[in-house]
Amino acid sequence: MLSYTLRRLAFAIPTVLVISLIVFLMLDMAPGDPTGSLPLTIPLEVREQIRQSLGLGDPVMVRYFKWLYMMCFIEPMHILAGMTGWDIAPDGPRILSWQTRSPVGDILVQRVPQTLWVVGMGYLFGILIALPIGVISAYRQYSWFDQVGTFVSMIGFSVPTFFTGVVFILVFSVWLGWFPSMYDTTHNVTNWDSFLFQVRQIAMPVAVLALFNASQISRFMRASMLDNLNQDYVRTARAKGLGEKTVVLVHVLRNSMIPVVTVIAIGIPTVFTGAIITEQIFRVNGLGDALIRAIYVSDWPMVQTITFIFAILIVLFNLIADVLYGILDPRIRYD
Amino acid sequence: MPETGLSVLQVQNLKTVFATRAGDIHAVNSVSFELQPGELLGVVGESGSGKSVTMMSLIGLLPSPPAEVRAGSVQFDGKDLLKLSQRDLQALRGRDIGFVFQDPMTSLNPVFTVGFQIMEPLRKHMGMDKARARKRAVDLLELVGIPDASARLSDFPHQFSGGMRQRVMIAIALACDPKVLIADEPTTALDVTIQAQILELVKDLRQKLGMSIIWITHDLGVIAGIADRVMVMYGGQVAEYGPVREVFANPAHPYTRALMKTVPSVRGERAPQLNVIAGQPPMLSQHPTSCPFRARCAHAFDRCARENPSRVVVSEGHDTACFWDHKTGGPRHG
Amino acid sequence: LADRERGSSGHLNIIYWQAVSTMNPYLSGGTKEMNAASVVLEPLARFDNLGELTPWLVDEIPTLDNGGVAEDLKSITWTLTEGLLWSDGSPVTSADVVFSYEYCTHPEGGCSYRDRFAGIDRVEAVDDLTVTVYFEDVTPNPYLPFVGAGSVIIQQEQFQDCLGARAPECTDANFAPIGTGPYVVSNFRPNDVIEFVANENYRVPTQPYFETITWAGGGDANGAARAVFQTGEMDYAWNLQLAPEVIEQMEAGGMGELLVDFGPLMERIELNFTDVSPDLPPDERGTRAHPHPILSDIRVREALSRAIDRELLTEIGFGPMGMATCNFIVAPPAMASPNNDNCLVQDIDRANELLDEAGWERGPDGIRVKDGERLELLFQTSTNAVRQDFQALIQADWREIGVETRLRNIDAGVFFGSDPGSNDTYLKFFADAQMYASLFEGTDPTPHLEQRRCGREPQPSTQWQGQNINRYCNEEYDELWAELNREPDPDRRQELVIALNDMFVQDYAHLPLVARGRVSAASTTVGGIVMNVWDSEHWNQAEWYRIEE
Amino acid sequence: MAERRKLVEVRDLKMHFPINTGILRRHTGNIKAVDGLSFDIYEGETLGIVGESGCGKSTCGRAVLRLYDITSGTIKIDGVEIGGKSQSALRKMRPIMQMVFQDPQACLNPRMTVAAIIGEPLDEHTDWSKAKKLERIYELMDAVGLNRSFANRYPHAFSGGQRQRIGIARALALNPKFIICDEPIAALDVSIQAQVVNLLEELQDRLGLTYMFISHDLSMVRHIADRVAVMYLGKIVELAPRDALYADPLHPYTQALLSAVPDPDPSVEARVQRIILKGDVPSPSNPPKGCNFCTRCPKVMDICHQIDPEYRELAPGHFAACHLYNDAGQTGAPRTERNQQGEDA
Amino acid sequence: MTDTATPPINPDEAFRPPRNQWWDVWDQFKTHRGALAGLAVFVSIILFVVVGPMVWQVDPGQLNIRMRNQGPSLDFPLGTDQLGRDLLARLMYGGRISVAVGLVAMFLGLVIGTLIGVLAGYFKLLDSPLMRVTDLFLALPLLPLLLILVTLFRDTLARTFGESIGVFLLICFAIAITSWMQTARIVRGDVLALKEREYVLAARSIGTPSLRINTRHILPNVLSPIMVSATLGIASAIITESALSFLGLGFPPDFPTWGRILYEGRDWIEQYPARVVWPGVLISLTVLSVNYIGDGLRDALDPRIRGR
Ligand SMILES: Nc1ncnc2c1ncn2[C@@H]1O[C@H](COP(=O)(O)OP(=O)(O)OP(=O)(O)O)[C@@H](O)[C@H]1O
Ligand SMILES: Nc1ncnc2c1ncn2[C@@H]1O[C@H](COP(=O)(O)OP(=O)(O)OP(=O)(O)O)[C@@H](O)[C@H]1O
Ligand SMILES: [Mg+2]
Ligand SMILES: [Mg+2]
Ligand code: NI
Repeated sequence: MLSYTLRRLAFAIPTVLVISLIVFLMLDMAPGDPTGSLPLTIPLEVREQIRQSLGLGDPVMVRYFKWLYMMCFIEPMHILAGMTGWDIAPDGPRILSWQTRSPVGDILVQRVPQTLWVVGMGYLFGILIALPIGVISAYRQYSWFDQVGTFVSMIGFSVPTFFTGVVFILVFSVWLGWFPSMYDTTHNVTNWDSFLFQVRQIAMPVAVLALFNASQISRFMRASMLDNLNQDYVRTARAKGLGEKTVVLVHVLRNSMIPVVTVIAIGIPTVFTGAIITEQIFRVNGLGDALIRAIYVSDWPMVQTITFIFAILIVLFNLIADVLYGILDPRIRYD
Repeated sequence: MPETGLSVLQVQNLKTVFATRAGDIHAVNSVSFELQPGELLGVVGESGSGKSVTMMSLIGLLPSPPAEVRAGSVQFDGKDLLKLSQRDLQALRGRDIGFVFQDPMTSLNPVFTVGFQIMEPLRKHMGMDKARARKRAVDLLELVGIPDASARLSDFPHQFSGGMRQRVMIAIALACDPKVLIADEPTTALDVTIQAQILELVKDLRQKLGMSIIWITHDLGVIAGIADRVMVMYGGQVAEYGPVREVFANPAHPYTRALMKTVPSVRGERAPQLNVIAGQPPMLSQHPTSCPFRARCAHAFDRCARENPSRVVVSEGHDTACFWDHKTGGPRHG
Repeated sequence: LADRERGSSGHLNIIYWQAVSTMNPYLSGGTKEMNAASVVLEPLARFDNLGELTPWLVDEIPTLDNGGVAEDLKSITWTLTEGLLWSDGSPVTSADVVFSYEYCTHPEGGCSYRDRFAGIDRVEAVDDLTVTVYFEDVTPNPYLPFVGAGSVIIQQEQFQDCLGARAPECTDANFAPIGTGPYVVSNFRPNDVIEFVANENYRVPTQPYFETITWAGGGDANGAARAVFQTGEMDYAWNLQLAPEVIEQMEAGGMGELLVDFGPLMERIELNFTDVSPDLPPDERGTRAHPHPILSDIRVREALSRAIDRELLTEIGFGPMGMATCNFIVAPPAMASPNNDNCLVQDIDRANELLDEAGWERGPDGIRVKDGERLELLFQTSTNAVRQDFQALIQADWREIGVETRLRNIDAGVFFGSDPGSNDTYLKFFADAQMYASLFEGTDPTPHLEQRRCGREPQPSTQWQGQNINRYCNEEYDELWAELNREPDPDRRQELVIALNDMFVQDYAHLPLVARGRVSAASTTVGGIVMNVWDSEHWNQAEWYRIEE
Repeated sequence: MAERRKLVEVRDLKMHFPINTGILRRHTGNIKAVDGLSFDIYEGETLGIVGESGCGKSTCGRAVLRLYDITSGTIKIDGVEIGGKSQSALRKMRPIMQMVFQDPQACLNPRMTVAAIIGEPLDEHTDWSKAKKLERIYELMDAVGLNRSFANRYPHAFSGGQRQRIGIARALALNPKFIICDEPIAALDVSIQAQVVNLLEELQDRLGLTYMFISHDLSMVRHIADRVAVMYLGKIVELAPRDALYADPLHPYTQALLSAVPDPDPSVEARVQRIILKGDVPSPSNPPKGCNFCTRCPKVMDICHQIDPEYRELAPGHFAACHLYNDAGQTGAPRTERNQQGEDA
Repeated sequence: MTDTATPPINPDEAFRPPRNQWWDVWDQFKTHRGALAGLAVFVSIILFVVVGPMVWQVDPGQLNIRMRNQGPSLDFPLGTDQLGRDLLARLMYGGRISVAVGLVAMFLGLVIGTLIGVLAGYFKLLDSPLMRVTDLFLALPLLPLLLILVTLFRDTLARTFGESIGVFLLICFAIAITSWMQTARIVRGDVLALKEREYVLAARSIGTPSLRINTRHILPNVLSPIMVSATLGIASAIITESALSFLGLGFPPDFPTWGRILYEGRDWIEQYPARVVWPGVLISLTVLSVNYIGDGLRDALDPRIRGR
């Protein structure tokens, strides 16, 4: 298993590099223009100068390797320095966002907390809701609970989050005034009250995302439980005199979780690119927001960097999913 | 009909039906038998004759739906198992009645260690703590003949060979020293040398622990070797029931007779051709109103198509459900 | 009023749904960045809400009369107010002004407001408080450099290592510039949130009234409006591009009010004078070598203009936030031509007549045909809900006079980009008509009018760069513009602007639609806000205060 | 016997499944599922292969048909060497050699009708018309005793015995000469086992087929096979004509195997003396040094732990690999004589 | 004969030459109530968008400025939008595109995903490269990719196929190329398990070449995960299409697809919720009905369930 993991890791590095190169070339080809979002009053000569100052004069491969060097060495050191306070940040240019003219790494570091709070929680709660729903729907297949569950999850999947989000805001912020409609990214949790405020401000976006995520995951959970409920070992467990709870929650669940856990693991990278629409509706300026804004203004260094991190996460979590599979299911051997 | 006596388990008129989309399947019809203390009852019969379903009905292990126990009573320890609540049944399963399932490959949970699975009933029924349960698990594994038992507790089922898995299943069933052990084709998947090891073990256990055993198999050789009494099932019904020597020596039911003839042997004369029972097993889609074996029976006559024969005693403790009298070679009277 | 003190109003919440990406306006050029920076960084003089020049860091506006502007119109001398301090307590000197010029004109710096300093020969510090700007040429309007929110003074001390290529690397300075304005940045997160605290060294001792400001960014226009009008979470929301009914309904709650004022921003349709048929060779497509087969005829252009119901467009798209117009230059009011009101009323009959005259006959399906060719136009614009509604309305109007319109909407980033590789940019204009809005900075439309001069059109040889988007070409116009560019007399300039406007508009070279107001929303609990379309909306931020009940 | 034609000749067949470990996927070991088998099968005869679960019987069968890419050795079928042929080249040979699989449920695609399953080889190797194929399918169904009306049913609707018949019909479709039956009866109950075995025998009589019959049921093998090979851990430990083997097993493993078979007669059962083997089968990836059986052998000697016994012909047609018979004068010698006497029984 | 193993032989069935197995599928499908309801709804939706405009002959682009933002009335059964266009007509007309794009893009995506999944699962050598390609596509930022596709291909496609078909193909292709990855992963996982099945080995022993092993034995058995992907795929294709059109990468703005109507209604959610609810309901209904059809089909395609 260890060697399998190491081998996969060794392959992961070239994979990520190739992905980053392809993305870089693709962005270079894309028709957007970093000066496209500037007011039309700015004359074209000035625009051209701005483009030159962004380094667009260099050939694309030169830019790529510069970026790669900065991405793989300088940025991590700076982020590490920022987190630990050590004085290890190397000199030399960092990856600068074309739009904000500031290091991309710093912006990403700023945005991770919101993303984790909101999108991460949304995912987490989605899972927490989905699992029991999936388990019960399968255990009582074709009961009214199951039927309603199917219906709701299909609706949850096909109704866009901007609809649910706006409805939530109207009901809970405008009419009832329970929750703030806008997320305060500067809020720090220091004590109980501030924690309560944090809970209130993430309540709605988390609810919206949780509904969406739960819809998908509960389907997987249900299918997987159904596969396992009829297995022979379930009968063995019953024959041992174990209670239904133990039978379902220990024996069946553990087996059913195997595919679900991998589905969940593969879904985690998407947490990091955020839930763009939900972030926008609730003004949660997370990574998703950073990405979409960067795309709109053709801020390619930003897009490239986020994509790169995303690619790493995807490759990594695919690997984790496979390894988890092996750990959860002792029958699987990787060699 | 089995005589009533000091039996551990007494089954009367058990009737189990599977309600499926395509209609009911009458898998078990009016099955009655009893089990004496320390006795080994062998159950044989063709595939699909309801052996497994009968046994699982006893302690409510059939998936419901589709399974439904429609009638009958199962007396165990002064209680009717069919009327017990789910909770009481759970307390009884594993502690008083152990069950070994037909397919050892899939009957163990693949993601838990063997040790965990053996210790589970110990901790639940005997209230043992972890350490004591572990010790007992080691003893059990040694009892069923798995070498290096304490090390193997932390292995997963897939790391065991088929024969070892079957022995683990037996260990689990024996964990709480049950009064009754039901073993459903425990050796069918194994090769003969390992089967022989297990048969030895069972004989041993019976002597040591004095438990009653129900042993389901197709293999008449196995029955001949270990059983005290035998029950032959056909089409969801008991075709013949009696002491093993008596039944093997004087099979009363045409199905039993045919069955005996199909088996080749490693010893003695080699027959040029195997005997077969022509025809197909019955469909079980309706409540039987006629003899289920009549379409394949060499001695069938009118009455067989009109009436479902009930069990008649042919000699001491030996009964059969047939209108044909093997002694006279003609229809039975009464 | 007398008891208002610095900081007495407490905290102010501002929401910019298009978030601010940097605090250095020179490195961004966006209006939102300019607005945010304007509460920290200030110019020497700015325009007030009426468009009048107002001294800001100086005591008076230099003019010919007071000798501040040289007789030869080639230099202007500014004198800083005495005792001005940067927010870090150091004095503001003329060297800072000179440095600001150097910073923005550095060839590698990529300064967005470089054009403000165009035509300058040099900037000299005469003494600590006096600075003179020398122009290369006669400059009748010398009030571009250091005037208005786009041309602010930055501190030399802070930015001196940030010249040229190093400009973007000074992240700390770019995110928290030291300024003379009423507020100081205490926390800046790009594209997210800015926190300001009052500047202790601000020159007016009682101001600013608000102690702190949270300047939130992100979300969407709807949410921003809702936060002001419905939940009261925000006190001020910028740039609410929403349907009039939506705003009206929200405003009805009474928690906030809409602030609208009209500047030079105008929504228009450009008509293409060149043929953009894909069958043409790539280096000739969309150039003056091939005049447009349909739109070269002024009668067609006029018909298209007359068929449009501008009042209706305004009502549907902007409501109180727009005004139908037929002018190219719509503001300042004095420069808006009074001669072109004829197009305000839709005149289908006249339009039909014109097309009949031009030889376009109605075909069986109602679409006009001439020489076997259908009167069919491709009409493109950027993606934006109001513009798509406009497209639909105009399509219907034109359909009525027998013109078939194919619509296309393009992502704004691509449409307004200048990538020569993309065929979808407004510069390439590979369509027959396109719609967008444009404006000019300050109050002087000269550079704006210059755009329509012959030879300034985008073409293959210039990598499709150029500002004469519709490839208009009229010698008379060019001559008249040259005259304007030399004329110092304000009255005469005004006449010339109107004449140029009329010439362009009456040629139906493009079709003005709606003069768009700047739209923001303010909570009813905030006072002192004065909407300004000529400068930053936050030009008088120091004077905003909380209304106590 | 010798004058009969050899249809299948297998020499030193090895099938090792590689175990790769390490970052570089270095090949660090082998599962020696089949480790040096040599045997012949004569035209028209049935070779039985017995042995316990996991000893490599199925692997051997599949390797002989080249369903695996073998590690080494030669396989000659009908005079054609197929050991090294590519899969596409083998395609033409397929009609000659067919296989009936161990698990009748698993080897039938649950989504195909019986007609489609039986017709698949026809689709692949003939260009007959639809009607002609259908004709042949019905013919095959008749041959294996399936009612024609079952043609449109799916495998799940059949009993185990019927499913096995479908598998047999599929194997017969192209008129093969050689069929490998991989435990065709293991999954069936007694009465159905008998049906299948009878069917196989009848087909052999009618069509002159050659079988390799893999099973762990010694009584069935005794019934059907002409010669029997006993495998243990990837090797043949004993190969002999059927009666010779059953009457006088030489190898201790064979002896244990035969003694372990229960007898359906309770009176016989009570008398039988069993050799109960102790311990478990070693792993094929790490076989013991010396004789593979030395860990469980009741007659184990020192030499067994050192040297792998040679596979030798101890009597005409009777091969075994055991040290017991390697030195003349040992306990094994008289048995060999006895065996010779019983040869033509 | 009632108690032999085989059910009473139906005289029609006996000796009937093997018929196309899709008949069996249909027979079984008919017994699945949910699936039938789903099919009925789906057919109604198709009728609604195909036949609807012929019955309700209102031009979806017709502006009635004086009748803006009306509620339901006889003239406008579902009311009008902010330009006074009839919502019913727009939904019917727009549904054609949405449903067509949903189906075609989903289908294309499934084909690509299945192909990659099968190749990766079946051929060991291709597994790793293809899965890395899948990773690549998962990581690619969607929007720039679509922008490039549009820039590169729109004009060419428009010239060869005409504007609307060109755009249609482009959109379907763009959605497909960015949505196949999930399917590929799932299919690969199943194929990995399936190819070890004995009946695949059996097919090899018969001499069936790889291609037909895949089409005949493997593909039909991965149908059920594919069916799930199809259900989810239709929903996301419809939504993605609207996002594309909305960004100006898709259909011209006068094509009222469901997604676009939904997006446009978004700002008016408070004033005129019906404008969001109707297209939302239609999309959900389509997805739900496809889901139930998928369920039924999955059951029907599985002969083991069929018998029950
Ligand atoms: N879950 C079920 N649903 C429907 N019918 C069932 C179910 N389980 C068993 N049956 C039917 O009940 C009958 C008896 O089955 P049972 O498993 O008891 O046979 P058996 O005698 O144990 O056979 P074997 O020797 O093959 O184990 C069979 O006809 C079978 O088809
Ligand atoms: N594809 C494979 N990869 C690795 N090992 C394999 C493979 N196939 C079989 N083996 C191993 O080879 C050995 C022989 O397996 P095989 O299936 O031939 O046994 P068998 O004699 O047919 O047993 P059974 O009676 O259970 O069918 C086993 O240890 C098995 O684990
Ligand atoms: Mg059974
Ligand atoms: Mg095998
Ligand atoms: Ni490992």
